[in-house]
Amino acid sequence: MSRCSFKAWDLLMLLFVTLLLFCFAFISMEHILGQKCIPGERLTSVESCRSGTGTYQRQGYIFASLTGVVCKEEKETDLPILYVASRHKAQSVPEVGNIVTCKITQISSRFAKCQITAVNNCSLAHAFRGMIRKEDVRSTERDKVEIFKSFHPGDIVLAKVLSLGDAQWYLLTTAENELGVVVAQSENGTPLTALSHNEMQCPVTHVKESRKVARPQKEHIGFPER
Amino acid sequence: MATDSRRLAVPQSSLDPKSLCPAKVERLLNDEEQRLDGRYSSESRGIYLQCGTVSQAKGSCYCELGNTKVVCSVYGPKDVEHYEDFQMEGKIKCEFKYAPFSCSKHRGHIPDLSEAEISDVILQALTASVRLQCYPKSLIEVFIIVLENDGSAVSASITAASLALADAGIEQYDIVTSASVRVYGNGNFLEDPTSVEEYRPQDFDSESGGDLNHGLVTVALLPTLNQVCAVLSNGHLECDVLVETIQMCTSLAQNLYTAARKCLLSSVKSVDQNNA
Amino acid sequence: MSSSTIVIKAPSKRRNNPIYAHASEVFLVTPGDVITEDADYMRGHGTYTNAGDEDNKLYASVAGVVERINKLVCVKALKTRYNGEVGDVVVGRIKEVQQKRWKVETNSRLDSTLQISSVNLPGGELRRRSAADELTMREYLKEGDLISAEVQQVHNDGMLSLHTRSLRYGKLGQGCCVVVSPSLIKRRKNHIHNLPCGATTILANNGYIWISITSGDACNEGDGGFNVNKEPVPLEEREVVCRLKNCIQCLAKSSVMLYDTSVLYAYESSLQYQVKEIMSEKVSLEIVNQTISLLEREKTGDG
Amino acid sequence: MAGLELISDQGYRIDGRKPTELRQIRCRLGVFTQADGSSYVEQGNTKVLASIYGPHEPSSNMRSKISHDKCIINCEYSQASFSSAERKHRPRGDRKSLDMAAHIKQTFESCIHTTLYPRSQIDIFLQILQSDGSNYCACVNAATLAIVDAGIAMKDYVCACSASLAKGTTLVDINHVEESAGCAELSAAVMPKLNKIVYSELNGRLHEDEIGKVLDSVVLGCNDMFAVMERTVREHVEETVSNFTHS
Amino acid sequence: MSLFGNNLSDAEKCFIIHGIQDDFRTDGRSCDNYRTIELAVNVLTNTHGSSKVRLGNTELLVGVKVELGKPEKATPDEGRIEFHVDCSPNATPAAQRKAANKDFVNNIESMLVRTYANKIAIDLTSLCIIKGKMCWIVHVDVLILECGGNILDCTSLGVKSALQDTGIPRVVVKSGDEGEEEVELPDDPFDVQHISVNNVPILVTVSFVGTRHIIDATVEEESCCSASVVMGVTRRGRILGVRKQCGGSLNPETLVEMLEFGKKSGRQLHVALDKMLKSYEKGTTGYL
Repeated sequence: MSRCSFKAWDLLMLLFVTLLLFCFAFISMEHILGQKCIPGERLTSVESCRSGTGTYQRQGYIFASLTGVVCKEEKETDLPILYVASRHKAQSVPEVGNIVTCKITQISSRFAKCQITAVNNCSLAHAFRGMIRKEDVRSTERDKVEIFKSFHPGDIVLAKVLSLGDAQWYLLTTAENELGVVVAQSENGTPLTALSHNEMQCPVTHVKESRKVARPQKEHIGFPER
Repeated sequence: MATDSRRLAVPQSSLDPKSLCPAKVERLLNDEEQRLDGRYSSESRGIYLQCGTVSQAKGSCYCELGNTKVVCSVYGPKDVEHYEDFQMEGKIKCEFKYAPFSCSKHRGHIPDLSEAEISDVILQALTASVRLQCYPKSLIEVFIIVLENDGSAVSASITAASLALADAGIEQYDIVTSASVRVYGNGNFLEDPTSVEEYRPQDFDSESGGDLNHGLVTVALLPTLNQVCAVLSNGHLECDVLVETIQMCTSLAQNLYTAARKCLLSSVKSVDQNNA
Repeated sequence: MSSSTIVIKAPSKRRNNPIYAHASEVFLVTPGDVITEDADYMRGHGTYTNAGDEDNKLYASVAGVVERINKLVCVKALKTRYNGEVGDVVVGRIKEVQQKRWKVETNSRLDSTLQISSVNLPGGELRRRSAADELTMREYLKEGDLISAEVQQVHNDGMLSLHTRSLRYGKLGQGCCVVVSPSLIKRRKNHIHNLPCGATTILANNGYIWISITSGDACNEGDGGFNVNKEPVPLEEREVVCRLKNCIQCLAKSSVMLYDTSVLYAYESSLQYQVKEIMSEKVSLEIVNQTISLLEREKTGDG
Repeated sequence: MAGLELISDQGYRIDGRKPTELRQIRCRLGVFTQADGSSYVEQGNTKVLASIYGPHEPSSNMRSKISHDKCIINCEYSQASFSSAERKHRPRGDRKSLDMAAHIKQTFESCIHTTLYPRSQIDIFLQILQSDGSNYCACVNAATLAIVDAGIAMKDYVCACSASLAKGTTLVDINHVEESAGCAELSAAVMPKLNKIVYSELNGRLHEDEIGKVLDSVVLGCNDMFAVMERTVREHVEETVSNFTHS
Repeated sequence: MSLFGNNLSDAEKCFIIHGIQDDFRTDGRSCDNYRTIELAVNVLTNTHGSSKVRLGNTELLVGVKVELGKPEKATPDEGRIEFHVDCSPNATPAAQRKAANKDFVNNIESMLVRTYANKIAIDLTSLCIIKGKMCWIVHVDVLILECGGNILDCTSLGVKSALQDTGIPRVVVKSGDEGEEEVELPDDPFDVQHISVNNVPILVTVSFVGTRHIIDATVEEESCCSASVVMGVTRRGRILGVRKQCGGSLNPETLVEMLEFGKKSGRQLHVALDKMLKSYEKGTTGYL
């Protein structure tokens, strides 16, 4: 008698635990949104959503890896993405495909070296070394590019990260219209204004200098309201 | 050790008056189980943690464990030196230093052997917790200064370092909390020892049974993942006594988790104010 | 020998190998010795002539055996770095990933290069090298990876450029690598052997010997051999690989020429011992002597 | 004269040797597995370990010195802290060892066929285990054996010996006591078969007509040294070649 | 702690890790096997004690020299033991880079200091000559000649055999003219006293690779080890110092297992070493 009841009792216990687990996984999804979390805290199970920035997956659960507020980004096609919004900007290291702002430090016949100072328009605490190769300056007639006709030391350039490059620098490209020189200074220091996609002019001396100019994007142009 | 010419060194032949009459400490634990500072053997000192104390650092943390005061500052992912070779995973550089005025004996300005060893142990503990693959080709620098050393400076520094990394927005699998225990004869375990209670071989004479089962054990732990990421012990311990002490340290470190969590969450709360 | 006994012994008196009777008629030279004085010879490796004296004496520049192949006189040193020739089979380790090429460590004077154009990328050979390939080079081969390749060209300063444009070459999978002196590897027609005992060995000319299990699946034509299976190797095959590795290390220590027959003989004579005993002093000597006697019999047998 | 008690009146030196007698030399090749070439030389109580790496791709810090037509030799000499009588911790970069390394580098630059290895680098590492005088000479002999073991092309052996003058008689292969006795000491490196002096160094003052005598005894010492080294190399080569040609 | 950057490919690491799972390593050893150890004592004549150890292809020399010196203020009746480790460039060219070499050397030196900084390892009071004025300072210098993995175990074997071989001249204290004690060295160089080494610790490194822990890891195995524990074990199985290395983390049960395993192997090492040192006949020097 005791043997079989022992088995029934055991079955009952098992059922109860799975139920608890299931509902815990289900409820937990809603109650943690907007909650504050610290690295290592378990947020939800993997079935309910995917892990975004500031979280990581381990043994079927999503854990927080940053200190901040848990938020969810709805995705119609797939599971929502869970991420942690921390007081720091999301980006601290340039990744492939980011749009970076960099300052040209040195140019040679084959490449231009630059300091990456901001990634996806949030500034970096410490600058990273980048390099724009001759064949990555322009997408049209790539081989007839002259570096000194495209960049000058001191120019501020918008570029896209092509690859992690090697130990010394990241590999950047300005081969799209929106990428290229954004702010340049003439010899006497006055900022140049953009004339065309490859020319800039000094408002004071009207001297034309050739640069690989970035096409100003609509949202950046402030049309003077009447 | 190379003396640093820029600073006014203590005159070589000078003598710390305290060392002339070393206070011979007979018993750290009197009969009704109380220690010199009145605590019971299984009672830790109060811990005070405060993030964001160093303004120019990316992240920082100030930790007070009784009179032990530690400041840790983290400088965010920066470009690795040019001569290093390519690494997909980030690199951490950690420097642990006692301030020259922090201990009873004047310490030099250049890190000596024991400080280099502790820096290495803290580095290993932090490497276990930081998600280095999110920071390819970059270097994270952690600087720890002990302002006043009144015992378990190492465990306070490890906890402070991990909180500073979290404060700096560096991705971590889990924060690291650490605790140390002094084994004082068989059966007595003094939690969170002060500097007087730390193990010093010269307090024992070899005739009276030597220093069997005397030693200091420090353990660093990933609390939620329940993984040990640093162990450091000295003194003369039997194997099972050592195992028991390590288990005690892990449970102590586990209790620190709530205090660490409160400190980190307080820095997040300030985020809502300036967002709103 | 019970499993965990620890062997601590005094350093063995360096035994020198048994010197065979007829070692004397072999012409040994040391640096600075005069080899010949008559004029009609062609200067090969390991020799030099002094521009100064006019009676064009030929001196030896390394210590080793003089080899005369009709007109060519050269001295073969025992331990040298690998100087490559076109068509040599080579095993190398990727040292650095650069813009359009990989730097490969091949135990030679200079690091060899593997151009991205001389590699089979996934999707067959004819694919043109696009800029995208250059960016994802690290997915194909990264630092530390072992590759088998062939020497395509030797530059004037001795730098080798390699290629892996055939199914036999590519990234190497699970197995272990032993480094010996290149002069121990006998130059044969074929350097990749599928040994009967179930292991594949590549006795590369540059002294890197790769031993792995005979992977039945030759399925990786499509992807240029870049993804490698990582499931655990069963224990018996692992034993074969490790036994071969220890045997090769024994032969190399007593500088016996390495080629498929000598390795096989050593493997057979090592079967009676446990794998971990092979490296001990007396057992390795025993194996080497047995191998030499077997080779001797084979040479006199059909010699 | 300082050299008085160096030689007893029966003409024997402090350690019982005759003035023209070298200390006992024992050497062996192929001591390490990881190095390309290695050797161990004992000259009396001076014990030296030499290991050669190369010719290989120049390391990153040497990249500035690459020459396109010949190889660069990088030499490093270090003395163990327990090597001399009183324990002295010598950090690697101190002036004396840099000095010695420069001398050895100079010696071997003229003897190795550097043009055969363009744009590459050869590392010579020397470690003094025990120093009892004539460290330079023992290092040169050990480095020569290690280079032969590494199979690097060289014009000829380089054997080095030292000699000093005491009471008119020249003492060959001087030990630490004779070295610190203060009289002049001439050490030279010689290519025995080509009979060329590659490097020579004189500390202290020697009268003009005695230099010839001391130099002859040094060259004589080098030839004896060469005989021992030659025998060792031949034995080593015979030993390895017997299996080599046989298999 | 694979300092000299011999980075293996992932496939080779896989092969090694799976091998360790099957308790069959690439050189045939099982997880608790040591490689053969070659040990020679009294190899350097101008030291008071010396030893040469070769474990697999890790090779190092330990020289011990004793000096007269003043005892520390805090411990007037005790002598001192000082460790110094040097990595000879022969080991590998990478040893030339100052920073990497310094960390590697500090690692060993600090572990030796940690395990000898107690009452039991060396009886320091026997080194005292005149209380507060004069004592013996024992300088232990380790010179690493070749790196083949498992440096710490090899170093501690060398240090224990060198200390046992050390002969400290038997010093006679005579009262000098104005009551000053004077120290007189014995004229016969062989009239020496030996340090007792039966409580000297041996360092044991237990590395955790994949899912098992192994002993005596080669350089390749060290590069795929996630965490390792170094501990100083005395002959009677007491633990004199523990430190976890390499940046991985361990769950507490495996840490306890590794400590037990290390203690067992440490005691076996002691037994084997003492047997060998007793039966060691002088004369066979290291290299010839």
